[in-house]
Amino acid sequence: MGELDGAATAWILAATSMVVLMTFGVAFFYGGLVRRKNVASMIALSLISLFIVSIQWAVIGFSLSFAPSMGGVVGGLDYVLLRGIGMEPLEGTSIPGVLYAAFQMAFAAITLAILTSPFAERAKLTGFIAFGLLWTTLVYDPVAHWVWGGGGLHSIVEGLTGATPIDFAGGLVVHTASGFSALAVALVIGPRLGFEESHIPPHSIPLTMIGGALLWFGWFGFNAGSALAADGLAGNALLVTHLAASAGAASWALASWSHGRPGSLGMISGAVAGLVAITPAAGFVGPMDSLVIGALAGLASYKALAWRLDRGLDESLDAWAIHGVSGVLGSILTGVFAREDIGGVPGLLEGNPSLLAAQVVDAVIIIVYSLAVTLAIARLVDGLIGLRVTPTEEYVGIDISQHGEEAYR
Amino acid sequence: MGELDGAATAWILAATSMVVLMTFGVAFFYGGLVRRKNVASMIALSLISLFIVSIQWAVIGFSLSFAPSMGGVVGGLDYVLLRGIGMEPLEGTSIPGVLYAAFQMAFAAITLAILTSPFAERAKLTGFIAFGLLWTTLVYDPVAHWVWGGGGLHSIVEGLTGATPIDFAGGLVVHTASGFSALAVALVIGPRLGFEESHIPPHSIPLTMIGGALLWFGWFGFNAGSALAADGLAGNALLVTHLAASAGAASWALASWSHGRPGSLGMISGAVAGLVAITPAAGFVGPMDSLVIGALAGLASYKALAWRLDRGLDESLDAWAIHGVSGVLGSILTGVFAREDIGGVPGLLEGNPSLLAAQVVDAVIIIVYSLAVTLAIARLVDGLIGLRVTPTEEYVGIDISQHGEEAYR
Amino acid sequence: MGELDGAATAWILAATSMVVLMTFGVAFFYGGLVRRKNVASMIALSLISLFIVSIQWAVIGFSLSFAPSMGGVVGGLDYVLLRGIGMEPLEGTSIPGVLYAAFQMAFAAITLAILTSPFAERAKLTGFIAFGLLWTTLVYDPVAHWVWGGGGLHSIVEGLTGATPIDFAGGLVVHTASGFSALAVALVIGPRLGFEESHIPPHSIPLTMIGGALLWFGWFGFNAGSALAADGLAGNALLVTHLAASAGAASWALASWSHGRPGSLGMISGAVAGLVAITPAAGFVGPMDSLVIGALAGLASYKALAWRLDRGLDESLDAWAIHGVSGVLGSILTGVFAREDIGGVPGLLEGNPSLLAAQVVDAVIIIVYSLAVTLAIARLVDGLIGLRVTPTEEYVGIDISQHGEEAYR
Amino acid sequence: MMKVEAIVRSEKFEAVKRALEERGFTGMTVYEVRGRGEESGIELEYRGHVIRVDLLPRVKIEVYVEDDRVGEVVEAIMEAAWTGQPGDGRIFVLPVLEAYRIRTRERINSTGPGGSGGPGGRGS
Amino acid sequence: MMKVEAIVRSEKFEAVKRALEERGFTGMTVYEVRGRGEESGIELEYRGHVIRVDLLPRVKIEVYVEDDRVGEVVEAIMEAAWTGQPGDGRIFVLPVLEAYRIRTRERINSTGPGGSGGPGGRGS
Amino acid sequence: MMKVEAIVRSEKFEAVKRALEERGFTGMTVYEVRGRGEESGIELEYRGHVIRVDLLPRVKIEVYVEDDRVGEVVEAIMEAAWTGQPGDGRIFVLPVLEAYRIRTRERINSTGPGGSGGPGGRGS
Ligand SMILES: Nc1ncnc2c1ncn2[C@@H]1O[C@H](COP(=O)(O)OP(=O)(O)O)[C@@H](O)[C@H]1O
Ligand SMILES: Nc1ncnc2c1ncn2[C@@H]1O[C@H](COP(=O)(O)OP(=O)(O)O)[C@@H](O)[C@H]1O
Ligand SMILES: Nc1ncnc2c1ncn2[C@@H]1O[C@H](COP(=O)(O)OP(=O)(O)O)[C@@H](O)[C@H]1O
Repeated sequence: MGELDGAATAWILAATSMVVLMTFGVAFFYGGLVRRKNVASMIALSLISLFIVSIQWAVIGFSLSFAPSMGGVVGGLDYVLLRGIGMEPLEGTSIPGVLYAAFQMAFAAITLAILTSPFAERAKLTGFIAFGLLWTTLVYDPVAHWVWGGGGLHSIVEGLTGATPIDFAGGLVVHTASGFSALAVALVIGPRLGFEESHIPPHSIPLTMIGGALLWFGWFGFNAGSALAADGLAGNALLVTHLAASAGAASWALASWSHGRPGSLGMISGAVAGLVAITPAAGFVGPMDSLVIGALAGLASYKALAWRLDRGLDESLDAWAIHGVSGVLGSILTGVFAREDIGGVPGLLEGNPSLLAAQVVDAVIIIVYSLAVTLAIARLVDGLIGLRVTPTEEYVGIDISQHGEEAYR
Repeated sequence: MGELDGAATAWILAATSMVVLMTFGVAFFYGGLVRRKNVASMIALSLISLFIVSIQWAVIGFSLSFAPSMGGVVGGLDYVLLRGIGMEPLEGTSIPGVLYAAFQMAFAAITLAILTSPFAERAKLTGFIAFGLLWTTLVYDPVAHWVWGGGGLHSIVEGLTGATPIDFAGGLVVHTASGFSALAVALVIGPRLGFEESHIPPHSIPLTMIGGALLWFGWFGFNAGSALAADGLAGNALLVTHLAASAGAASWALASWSHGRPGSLGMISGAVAGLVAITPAAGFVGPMDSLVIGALAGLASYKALAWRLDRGLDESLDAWAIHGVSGVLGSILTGVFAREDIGGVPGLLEGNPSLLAAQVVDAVIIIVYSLAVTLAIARLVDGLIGLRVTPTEEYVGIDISQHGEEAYR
Repeated sequence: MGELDGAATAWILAATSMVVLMTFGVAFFYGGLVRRKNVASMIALSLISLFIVSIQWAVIGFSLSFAPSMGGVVGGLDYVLLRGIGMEPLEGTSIPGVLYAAFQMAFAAITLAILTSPFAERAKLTGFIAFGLLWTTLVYDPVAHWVWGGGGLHSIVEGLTGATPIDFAGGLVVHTASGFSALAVALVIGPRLGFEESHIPPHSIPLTMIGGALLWFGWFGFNAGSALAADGLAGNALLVTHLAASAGAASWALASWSHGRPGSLGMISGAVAGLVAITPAAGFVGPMDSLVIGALAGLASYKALAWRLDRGLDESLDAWAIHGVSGVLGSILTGVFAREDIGGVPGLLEGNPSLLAAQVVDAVIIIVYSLAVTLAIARLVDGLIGLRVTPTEEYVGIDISQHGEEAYR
Repeated sequence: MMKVEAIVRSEKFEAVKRALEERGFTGMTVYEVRGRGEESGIELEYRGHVIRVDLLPRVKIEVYVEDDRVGEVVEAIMEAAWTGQPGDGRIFVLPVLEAYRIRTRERINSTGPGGSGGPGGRGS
Repeated sequence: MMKVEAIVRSEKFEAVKRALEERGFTGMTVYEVRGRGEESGIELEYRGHVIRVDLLPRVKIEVYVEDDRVGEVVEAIMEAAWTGQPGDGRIFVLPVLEAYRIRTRERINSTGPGGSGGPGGRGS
Repeated sequence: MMKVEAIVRSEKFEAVKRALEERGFTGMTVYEVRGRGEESGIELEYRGHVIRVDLLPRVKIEVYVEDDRVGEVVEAIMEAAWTGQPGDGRIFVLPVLEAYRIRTRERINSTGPGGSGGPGGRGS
C-alpha cells in the first residue's frame, strides 16, 4: 500500500465532487438543446446515468475495471461490493482507496451521461436503463481496465508499435468510447420524428450555458484530478485544460463566422471540443501545445457536426462530433506533442514516432470495440424491450409520456 | 491549541465554499417548485437565511453553539463577536479557528433555508425575518451545542442508554431540527390559498434540478468536510454520501414507478433523502451500508410525502418528509450500521444495542424540542408581526407584493 | 525558486477552478438582467471575455503583468508564450508556476467580463472583441503589474505617502479598473434605444440569482485563494469575504426597504457590493471589520446606482456602481481597518494614517488611468470598427443580429 | 357557428375544463394572458405607498361551437369559473363565418354568424 | 358591444395602457405575440448574406367596449402606439354578439354587433 | 375585411408560413396555444393505467385579409398544415368591422363583415 498524502487527498476530495457535478453539467447542456416537452426527460437521463452507474460501480464495475486482471481482458472479482477497499491507499496511489474508487466512479457515470445524446427526445425509459447497465458493464468497464486498470490492451499495442499508449484523463476511455457508441445507438434508434423535415431548435440557450459552465469548471477536477496529486503535474493539467477550452471556443467561433454568425452555442461547443481533446494529453503536453490541440479540436468537431447534419444522421446532441471526434483527435495529438519534461514521454515532435503509432492503434481498437459491442447491445435491447417510445408518445413528449411531468408552467 | 494541518485546511476551505453554495442549491430547488409568481420570493427566502444567519452567527450564534457551555444548555458568551477566534486552530482541531467558525456558519445558514419550505408562496417578509432570527438563536444554536458543542444533552442520553449518541455531519442538528420545525410552522401558518382545491404544480423543473445539482455537489463538502481533515475518513464520507444519494434516487424512482411514472422530481427528491439520511452516518458506516441507508431513506421520504398529502397538510416543499423523516431515519440507522473499524463506534450489527438506543433517544429529544419551541416562536411571531401576507397579496404573488419584482418577462 | 507546498497547491487548484467559474457567474448574473432577445449575447460576451483574455494571457498578458519590470511601467517580455513557466514554483511562491499563471489568468478574464456591462443589448461583436483585447493589454496588464507585479506605481505612491498601498485580491486591479472603465465605455457607446423612455426590466431573476450564486461561491477562491496558501490567512479571507457579502446584502435590503420593497435583485447586488469591497481587504482585516465594510459597500453602491439612474446614464448593468464604487470604497476602508496582527500592516484605526493616504492616492491613480485609457480605446474602436450595432439590429436584438440565435423557444 | 371567448382565473381553469367536458365540449384552445377589469387591478398598501398591480394572470379559453349550443357553453364556464370575487372574468361570444377541419379538409360549420344562417354550407 | 384588437410594439405597451386609462378604459386583456406586416420583416445584412428576421415580438391588446366608444379606444391606441416607423402595428374591430360578467352572472352588452342593435338585451 | 384564425401543429408552422408567403400573404400574427379537438386528447397506456394528455401545444396564426382573398388564405393553410393525422387543426373565419394601420393612421379595410359592404370606407 502507498502512503497517504494529505494534500493529494484534499485535492481529490474536491476534484471528485467537481466530476460528479459534471454529470449535471451534461444534463443541463443537453437539456437546453432539446424542445421544452423533453427537457425533464433529458435531464433525467443524465441523473439516471449518475445513479445507476454509481450503484453498478460499487457492486461490480470498480472490480471489473481495476481489480487484478482476468487474462488482460477485464478485472477480476476481487473488489466486488468494494471488498477490500478501505481508508488506506491502494498500491501505487497516495489517496484513500475509497476516494480512488469514488473518483473513478464519477468518470464512469459521466461517460454514460454523454452517451444519452442519441436517446434525446425519444428514449424509452426501461430500454435506456437496460442499455445503460449493459453498456457500462460491457464497454466502459473493460475499456477502463485496458487503459488504466493494467489490462492487456496496452501490452498488445506495445507489441505492435513499440510504445505504450497513454491516456491521461480519459480521452479514449471516456470520450472516444461514449462518442462512437453514440453513433452506434443513433443508427439503431433512428432519427426523431420530424428530424428530416425541419430543424429542431434548442429551447433554452441559457440552460445549455449553465451546463457548459459546470462542465468547464468540473473538467479541472477531471483532468487536474487525474494527476492524483496536488503537484506541478496537476497544475500543468489545469492550465492546459483551460487553454485548450479557450482555443476550441475561439476556433469554432471563427469557423462558424466564416459561414454566418458565430453563435454562443458554437462557442461553448468548441470549448467542450477543446476540453475533450486535451483530456488524454493534459499530463503530457505544455501550454502552447494545448492552444494548438484545442484549436484543432474546435475545427474538427465543427466539421464533424456539419458532416453528420449533411448525412441526415440524427446523433442528436453531438456526442459523436464533439466527444468522439475530439477524443480521438486529442489522443492522436498526444502522440505528436508529448514532451518528456512534462509527462516523461516524448512524442513525435521530440523524435518518437512510435508513440504516435501506439496512440493511433489504441484509438482504432477502442473505436472498433465500442462501435461493435454497442451496436450489439442496442439491437438486443431494442428487440427485447425497445429503445424508443411510440410515435404518439414521442409526439406528446417524453416528459409527459415517460415521467408524467411538465417541465415548465 | 491544535497544530495547523495544511491539507485539512485546503480541503475545508473548499468544503466551506461548497456548503455555502448549498444554500443557493436550496433556493433553486425550492424556487423551481413554486409558481412563477413566487419564485423570486422563494429564492430570496434562502438568500435572506444565508445573510441573516451569517450575521447572527458572527455576533452571537457561534458563541451560543461552540463556546464553553453554560450549564450544558447553551454555549457561553466567550466567543461573542467572534472574540478570540483567530488564525490558529481551536483546541482539538487542526484548521484555523476562523475557518472552523466559517464552516459551521454555513451549516447554520442552510438549516434555516431548508426551513423556508412551509413559508412557500405565503411568507410575510418581516415575519419570516423575525422568525428566522429567533429560530436560529433558540433552536439551532442550542441543538448544535448539545450535539457538537460539548453541551449536556449527550451526557443525559449517555446516562439513560449507556452510549454517547453520534451525529457525523448534522442528521439531527441540521435535518431533523429543520424538518420537524417545518411541520410546526406549517401547522401555524396554514395551507396556501387553493391548496385544497387543486394541485399546485412546479413552474420549472430545470430550476429545481439546478438546485439539486448544487445540493449534491455541496453535500460532499458538508459530509466529507465534517471529517475536518483530508484523510481516509473524509474519503469514506464522500463515497458513502454519493452512494446513498444514488440509492435514494433509485428507490424513490422504483416506488413511484409502481404507482405511475417515475418523475425526474421524484428521482432528485430521493437523492436528497439519501443525502440527508447518510449525513449522520457518513463517518461511521461503509459503502454497502450506505446503499441500504439511502434506499430506505428514499422509500421513507416517499411514503412520508404521500402521507402528508393525504392528510391535506401543506408543508409545501417537503422539508419535513425529506429532511425531517430521512434525518431521523439516518440517525437511527447509524445506530444499526456503525462499524468500529470506520468511525471507532460499533452499532447494533456489531452487537452494540446501546448505541441504537442512544440514537433513538437523542432523536426523540430533538424532535420534541424542535416541535415545541418552533410552535411557540411561530405563534408568537404570527401574533405580533404576522407570518403570512393577506389573501390579496398571496393571490397577486409574493414576488410583487413583498419584493416589488416580477421574476420573468 | 520557492519550494512546492502540496496543501497550498491543492487549495489553489480548487480556487483557480472557482475563479474560472465566476466568469460564468458574471455571464448569468448579467444575462438575467437583460431582455430575452439579448440574453445569449450577454452570456456570450462573458464567454468571449474568458477565452480571448485567456489566450492573450498565455501569449503576452502574463508577461506584461508579472515578468520582471520594464522601467516600472509594465512587465517585460521574458514570459511571452509562458516561456520559463513550469511545474516548479516561481520565486516567492510555493505553488507550481503554471498554476500561478492559471490563477492569475482567471482574474484577468473575469475583469473583462465585468466590463461587458455597458455593452449590454447593443454590442457589436467585432467591436467588442477588438476593444477587449486592447483593454486587457493596455489597462489590465499594466495595472496588475503596478499593484502585484512589482511595478513602479507602488514606489511612487510610497514616495508620496510613506506607505505602500495594499490590495489583497484585486479591489483596485479587478473591480475599480473594470468599474470605472465601464463608465467610460458607457459615455462613448451611449444609452440603449428606449432607455430614456421606459424602464428596461430584467427578463429572468432566477438566471441572475444563479449567476449570483456562482459569484458568491467563486469569490472564496478569489479572495481566500489570494493567500496563495492553505493557512490561517486564507481562512480569515474566506470568513471576512462571506461576512462582507452578508452585510452588503442586508444593508442594500434595508436601504431599498426604506424607499419601497426590498427586492431579491437588490439583495444579491448588495452581496456583490460587499464581496467587491472586501476584496482588497480580505487579508488585512478581521470579521467585525468586514461586517462594517460590507454594510457600507451595500449602501454606497445602492446610492451610486440611484445616482446614475437619476443622471440618465445607461451604464446598463452597474459595473460602475457596484464594482467601481465598492472597489474604491473597499480599498480606502482597507486603509482604515487594516490590522497588524492579521496582515502585518496597521491601518488608520491602529494609528497609521499614511496607509490610508497611500490607499487613496493609489485608487485615484488607477481611476484616472482607467478612465483616460479606456475612453481613448473606446473612441478608437468606435471610430474604426464600431462598438455598437445599427438601430435595426438593436431593435431586433443582439442574439439574432450578432449570433443568429434565439435564446428561448 | 360561433366563437366563445372566456377569460377566467388561472386557478379555475381545470374546473372549467372539466365542466365543459362533462357537457360534451371537448374542443378548446387555451392560452395565458394578463388582464384587468373595471376595478383596474388590485391595490397593495405598503408603508404608506400604494402600488397597483394591474395586470393579473388569466387564462383565455376559446371554444368554437354551433350556434344552438352557445348557451350551454356559456353556462358551463360561468358556473365553473365563479367565485364571487372581483376578477372572476368575462365571457364573450363572437360570430364565425366559416370553419374548416384541416385533417378532413372539410367545411364544418352549418350556419353563418349570429345563428341567422349564412354563407357556409354543412361540411360533414 | 365590440372587440378591439390592437397589435402594437412591445415597448409602446405601457404608453398605450396609460392612454386607455386616461380615457377611462381600464378593462383589457393582453398577451405576447410575434408578427410581421406587409414588409415581411426586417432584413439584416451580414457579410454578404442577408438574413430576414420575420417575426418580431409584439403585444396584442384586446379591449371589449360598447359600440359607441369604439372610436375613442381606437384613437387612444393609435396615438399612443405611433412612432411613424414600419412595425407600428394594426387595430381591428370585431363584432361581439353577447357578453357576460362571470362574477355577477349577468349579461353586460347592450347591443349586438355593428352598433345596429341586436340579439342581446341589456344585462345590468 | 375578415380575420382568419388557424390552429395548427407547431411543427407545421414553418410550412404554413412559407405557403402564405408564396401567395403573397406576408402579414400575420402568431402565438403559442394549447388545445384539443373532439378526440379530447391523446391517450397513453401505462402499466394498466391510461393517462390522457389533453392539451397539446399548437400554434395559432391570425391573418387579417380582404374578403375576396379569404379563400386563398384558407386553402394555403389547409394544404401546408395537413398531415392526415388527428390533431391537424382547424381554421375559422371571423368578420372584421374596421381596420387601421397605426403607422399611417389610416383606415385600411374596404368593406365591412361578410363581404357585404359595410360601415367602413376605404382608407388608403
Ligand atoms: N373591457 C375589457 N376588455 C378586455 N378584457 C377585459 C375587459 N374587462 C375584463 N376583461 C378581462 O377579464 C378579466 C377579469 O375581469 P375583472 O374585471 O377582473 O372581473 P370582474 O368581472 O369581476 O370585473 C380581466 O383580467 C381581463 O383580462
Ligand atoms: N395582415 C395581417 N394579419 C395579421 N396580423 C398582421 C397583419 N398585418 C400586420 N399584422 C400584425 O401587425 C404587426 C405590425 O405590422 P407592420 O406591418 O409591421 O406594421 P405597419 O402597419 O407599419 O405595416 C405585425 O407584427 C403583425 O403582428
Ligand atoms: N371546438 C373547438 N374549439 C376551440 N378550439 C378547437 C376546437 N376544436 C379544435 N380546436 C383546436 O384545434 C386543434 C386541433 O384540433 P384537433 O381536434 O386535434 O384536430 P382534428 O381537426 O384532427 O380533430 C386543437 O388542439 C384545438 O386547439
